Amino acid sequence: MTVMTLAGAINAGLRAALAADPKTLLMGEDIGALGGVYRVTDGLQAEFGPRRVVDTPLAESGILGTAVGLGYRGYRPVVEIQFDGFIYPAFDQIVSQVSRTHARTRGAVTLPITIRVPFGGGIGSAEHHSESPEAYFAHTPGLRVISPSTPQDAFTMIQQAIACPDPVLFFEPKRRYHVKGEVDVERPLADAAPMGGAHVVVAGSDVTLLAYGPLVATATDAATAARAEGISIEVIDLRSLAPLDLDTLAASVQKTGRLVVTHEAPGFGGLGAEIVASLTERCFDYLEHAPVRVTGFGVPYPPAKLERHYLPDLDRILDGVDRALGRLGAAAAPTVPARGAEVAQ
Amino acid sequence: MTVMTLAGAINAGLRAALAADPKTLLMGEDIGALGGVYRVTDGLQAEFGPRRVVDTPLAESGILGTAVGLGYRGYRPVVEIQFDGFIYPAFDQIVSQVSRTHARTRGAVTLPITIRVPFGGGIGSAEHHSESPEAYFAHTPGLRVISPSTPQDAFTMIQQAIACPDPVLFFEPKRRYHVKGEVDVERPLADAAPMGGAHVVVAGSDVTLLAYGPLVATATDAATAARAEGISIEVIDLRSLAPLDLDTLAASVQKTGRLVVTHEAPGFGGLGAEIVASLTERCFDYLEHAPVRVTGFGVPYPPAKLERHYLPDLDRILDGVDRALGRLGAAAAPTVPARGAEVAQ
Amino acid sequence: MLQTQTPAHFAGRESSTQTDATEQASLARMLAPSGERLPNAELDPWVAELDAAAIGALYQDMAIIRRLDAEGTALQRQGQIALWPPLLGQEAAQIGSARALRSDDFVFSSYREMGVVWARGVRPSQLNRVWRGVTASGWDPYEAHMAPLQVIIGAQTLHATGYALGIQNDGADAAAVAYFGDGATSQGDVNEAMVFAASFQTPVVFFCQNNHWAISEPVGLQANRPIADRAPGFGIPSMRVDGNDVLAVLAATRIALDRARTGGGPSFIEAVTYRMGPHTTADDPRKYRDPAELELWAGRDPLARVEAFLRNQGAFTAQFEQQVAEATDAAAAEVRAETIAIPDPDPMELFDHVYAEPHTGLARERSDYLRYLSQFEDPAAPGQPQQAGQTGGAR
Amino acid sequence: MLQTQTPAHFAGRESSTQTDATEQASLARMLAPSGERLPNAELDPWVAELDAAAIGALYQDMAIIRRLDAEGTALQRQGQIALWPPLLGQEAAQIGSARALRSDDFVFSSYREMGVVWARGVRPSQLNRVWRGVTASGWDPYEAHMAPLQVIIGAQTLHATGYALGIQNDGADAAAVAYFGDGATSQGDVNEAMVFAASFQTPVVFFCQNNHWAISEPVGLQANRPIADRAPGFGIPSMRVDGNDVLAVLAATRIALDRARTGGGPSFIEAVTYRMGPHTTADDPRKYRDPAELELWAGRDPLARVEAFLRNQGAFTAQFEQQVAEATDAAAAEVRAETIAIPDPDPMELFDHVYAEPHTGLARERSDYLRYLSQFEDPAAPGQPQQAGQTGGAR
Ligand SMILES: Cc1ncc(C[n+]2csc(CCOP(=O)(O)OP(=O)(O)O)c2C)c(N)n1
Ligand SMILES: Cc1ncc(C[n+]2csc(CCOP(=O)(O)OP(=O)(O)O)c2C)c(N)n1
Ligand SMILES: [Mg+2]
Ligand SMILES: [Mg+2]
Repeated sequence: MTVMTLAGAINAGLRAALAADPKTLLMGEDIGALGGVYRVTDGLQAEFGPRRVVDTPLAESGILGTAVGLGYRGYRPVVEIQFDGFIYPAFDQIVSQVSRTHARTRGAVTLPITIRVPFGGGIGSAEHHSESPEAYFAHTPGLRVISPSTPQDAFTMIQQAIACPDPVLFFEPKRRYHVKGEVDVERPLADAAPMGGAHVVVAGSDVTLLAYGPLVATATDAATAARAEGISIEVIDLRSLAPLDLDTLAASVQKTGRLVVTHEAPGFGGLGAEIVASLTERCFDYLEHAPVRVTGFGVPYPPAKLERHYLPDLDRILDGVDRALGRLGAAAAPTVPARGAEVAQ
Repeated sequence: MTVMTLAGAINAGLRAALAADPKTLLMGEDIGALGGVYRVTDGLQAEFGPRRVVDTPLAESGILGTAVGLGYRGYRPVVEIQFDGFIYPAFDQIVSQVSRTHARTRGAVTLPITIRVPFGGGIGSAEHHSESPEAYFAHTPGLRVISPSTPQDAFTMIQQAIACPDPVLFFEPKRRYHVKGEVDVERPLADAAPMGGAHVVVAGSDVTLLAYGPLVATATDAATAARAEGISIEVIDLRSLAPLDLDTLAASVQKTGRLVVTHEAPGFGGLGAEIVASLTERCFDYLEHAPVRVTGFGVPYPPAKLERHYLPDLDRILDGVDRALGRLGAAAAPTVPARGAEVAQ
Repeated sequence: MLQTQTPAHFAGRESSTQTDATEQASLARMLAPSGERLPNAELDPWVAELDAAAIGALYQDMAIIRRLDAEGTALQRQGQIALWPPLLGQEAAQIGSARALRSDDFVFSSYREMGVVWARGVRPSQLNRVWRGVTASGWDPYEAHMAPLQVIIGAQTLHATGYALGIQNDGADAAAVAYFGDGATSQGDVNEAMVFAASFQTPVVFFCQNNHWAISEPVGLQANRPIADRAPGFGIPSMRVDGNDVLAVLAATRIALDRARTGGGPSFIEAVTYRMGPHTTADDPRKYRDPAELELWAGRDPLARVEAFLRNQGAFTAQFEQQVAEATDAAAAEVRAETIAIPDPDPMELFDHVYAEPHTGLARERSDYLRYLSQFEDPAAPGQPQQAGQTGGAR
Repeated sequence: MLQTQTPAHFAGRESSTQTDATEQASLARMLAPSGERLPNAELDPWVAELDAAAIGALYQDMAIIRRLDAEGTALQRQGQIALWPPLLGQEAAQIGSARALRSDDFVFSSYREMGVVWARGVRPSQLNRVWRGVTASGWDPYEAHMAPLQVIIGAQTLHATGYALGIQNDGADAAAVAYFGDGATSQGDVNEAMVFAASFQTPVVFFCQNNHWAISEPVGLQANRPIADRAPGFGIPSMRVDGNDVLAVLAATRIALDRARTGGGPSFIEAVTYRMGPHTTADDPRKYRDPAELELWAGRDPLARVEAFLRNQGAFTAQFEQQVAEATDAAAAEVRAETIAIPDPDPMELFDHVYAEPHTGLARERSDYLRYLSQFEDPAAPGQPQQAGQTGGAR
């Protein structure tokens, strides 16, 4: 076991992947000598050379488009998008090319492309540096979307993403880059939990609380705070956003009968909507209360001085838990009628 | 009243908007002499000249980016994207610029840009010509997303979209372009129903069936077919996809207690997920059964010979209605436990 | 210091801001429309080994793809395929370039390159599986060394550049070739491809067929300078050739390929040609095109000039003509028979190959649909009958 | 026919494939680093009216923005703003170009153009509201005739092109100006902007500050030819000027603006300069940059040469020096006081201006949040305290 930051664990995972397969290469802006603006690729160009760790011209569509061509040639490109907000120029190549080439060629061409995206807010940054665009990709057939929340998962899952023959969006919770944790760097990848599975982080019985990436820690804190009030929250880290590990999630909801989902992205059409819809389909008869979403608002990510009002935090998550428990959260009164309430039509 | 096709009604609406405001202009590929590949802009360049109906170079990001600049200058650009699948190169300009400029400038700059997108499948076309990308835009704060299903709505709503100071995605159900209907071209726009409101197309009492764009007609056919079996379906045409007219939708679900949503886009993370989630939040105590989604699958839009298997049709919608009624639809058995069923954990 | 100012262009619908005469005069050419062999010091060495038989083979290729092209249109009219994008007029550009390639070079093309597909050894009916709506890709890219036709304008130029970067990393001497149109040059992707190719000096050939039109838009709307002028600004050498001259196209492509193979980096070829047909079978060029332009270009036919040349050489014999006729007839009969016989895909193919590894979400959808289908006696029954071309857009 | 081949570039980290000497020799220049006034037949007429006082005013502008830039870095260190992108070294490029503009011209800039913001008459503290994280836009674009700083690299070049198309439609004689960096030239958007501008002949000036770096990437990674060479291929006249020479920049911009105003269409200016500081306060250039390069460019300081010139003219008097010192001190004191006094925004501003018309969905979220906030005694209480720069990326 080694203690690493989450960023350091990704770095170690990338190093292991580069060492394991000469066809693996990293591409992106400023990932070479600088080691990326978050230093996630620090030292890798020095170690593997500029043909394995490639500084590209400043053009995201160009990066993804050339990655597609490299994939055709048998390479395994790992692309860094410098910040979440800069992935959109590559949207066409991701949605129309990366995601579809395997289906288009009836399986003849695999594109094992990993797209690393530092995502999410809470870092006091400028416009376009704090986005949570995961729902766009989760809705896109042909892609897999995952997000680690701990150094151990960061280390393991980046390697699993790279090893996966399908294209994978790897969303890195950038405000947790400096969080430290123990990482078992020796365990063979084959022994690790599959990247598609959710993890129960805190076991509980009253409410199921689902989170991923940066909010797993917040959700865990919420569970701790709630325990003091006698509420037992089961916190699950999704880890895989697409596909969802519905078996694990449904088992929890069938146990607790109550569901809260939280993410930073705007609620409308966000991943929470899919989770609520599919778990309602699966667990309708077990639900004691309408599932609750605690998310960012339907606004462009705000300036730094306002982001703490935008981001779901401990209080807002606990408010959501209250609502799921039928204890009228302040925000919920008008839109969610209390269970059994008579509402005139 | 004049009888028009849906495409003709959009043409008439565009003509009216061009005539009403000299700052309105149309931009796109092949919209001038050709009148667009679907002839929706037929005759407009001849009538208003090449500065009002502008054939642009072949670059969608360029079209949207110049539309932003024209908006800054006080123009009201109406952009045609030739086919749904060609909107992705413009994704960055739409998501990072068009949608955010009003918020970014604290209201100083309005961008009344309308983006017309012929969308959906069922026309036996080649790759990238049958997409339903509406969920990407519905999830994007700052945009409005609407879709007409009748010639009358096409005529009215395109003018409302253009008049709206906010950017509007206007999704045109291309496989219904040739459907004919009566259009009141005389009624002042101010007297028309607002573009944000849903319409009850068929009143009913057993199940609420929500559709938009190309599937409204299919949903209506389903209601007719179900009536013969003694099932009363209330069909609602969403018309506005973002925001949703939740008051109208919730009123129906509170009446029927059962909900089916259908769209062509893949189900996972599609608009149906948001509809199910938000109506479950609002109507939990009225729901007799888990809401049901009848959608496209999580695959790239298939080749023409397979599209009838991909697209929700009458039978699949009726199967969904059956499931919502608790009559086990064939497809539903394993994932949706029947109401009250005991399921081992 | 300041470069010359270019003429204003706004509403002009002329097909180029250059006059036709200026444009024609700017082209590298080896065969005049009359069939006269024009000496060209730069190009001649690159096709020096071609004897009359070899040139006859190029002619036969062009004759065959012209015929396959006509069959494509006919098959569409007869409802056997849903759409066809004619290549009529572009036979020399496609055969000249594709016949310069080695089998280990890799092609990333657009949708109109049936001639290239032919030259890569793909059975024409394999291509027609795509236009019939049976599959998105009619062949194994690794067998043909050619990616599926690309519909998103310009996207494939980046794929070629990336593939070429892979070739370079491998230390191989192959090349990647990107085919695209004049309209495509406006797309950001094509320009980014030039940036990446120049920066990495990848062995890629950008082959632009300037057929003067992008659906209804004349090339002058995309560019008010010759398209070949753009590449040098990116640091990529370029050449403008008569795209209706199969020898010049072959020679230019060989030069570019040789540069690619020997570490010289990317090249850009503008093959100036003309789209003699509609954009696709769904298009009606009368809405936007002056018939006089067609007539002008009919006089520059890519096959006629080779025929005249071979005749001058005494090589266009009755026997040769007979051989060509037989080969084209055979190809036509074959593609027709094979196309008509293409079976419909199995419904469950819908779910195949979306992922290379099992995907729990899609597996669920698949099994649900299978169960749904099992309700029907005829598994092909569900769904309203598909109506190809129902709305008739010029796709 | 074939253009010259360009040198291979792959892993090279040199800041340009041109040598420094070749590059310097290629620049249009009016003021040598020594302060010597170099005659330039093409440029001279465009700044002929400038007397020593006018040149002194340009110097004062540059001195003020240099000071404001230093204050920006200081304010960031003191935690008053979250981030600062220094313009040190680019004063002449920004002042020379911005002072050529009329008030009715419209600017679309990138994030480093504080000097342009200053020249548009915006109070520097208005800009600092952005870097303090209070707002995405510190001024009314229609008052300043300048859009908010653009963060998405290259996107604003299309906005300028569209705005210029509007000017053209209006029959006005104003111009739009797009500011962007050398790195930005790789983006598809910038190339599409050139395509659109050339096609429509819009009155737009593309002003590229080639400061040799895009964060850690040398310009040679983006382009292996001078950036100014790219525009002519699109049909856009271009000029490469010494970006550290305020007179040459002013003259070149005037030429381009004059062309724009008189129907001559777009122009492209490459101002060759150097980013003397880090990319932003979050960056550490020691990871990637040779200090010798800095030293070289320190000898080409944009202010020093104007000072030397004015001294030669006897115009750099003690009184002038005093005036400049007072103006810079005043600007510094003002920006500092005003920045520190910027109040935090009201929480409910979160929901403002997303839509111009009422939006039912957002109205619901707003009222829910208002109700939620009302639970707290202190409405500023909710939320974990924001931690600016917590993770310290070189944003
Ligand atoms: C990104 C994108 N935008 C628009 C289209 C629609 N479209 C198909 S072909 C075409 C014209 C292409 O012209 P050109 O590149 O000259 O090729 P040509 O058809 O002449 O071979 C257009 C606009 C598309 N396929 N992809
Ligand atoms: C689309 C996009 N990709 C990446 C970034 C991250 N980024 C910010 S500045 C920068 C370098 C820009 O270099 P250049 O255009 O030369 O401008 P300079 O910083 O030198 O002024 C990068 C890569 C961004 N802001 N937008
Ligand atoms: Mg063309
Ligand atoms: Mg720079």
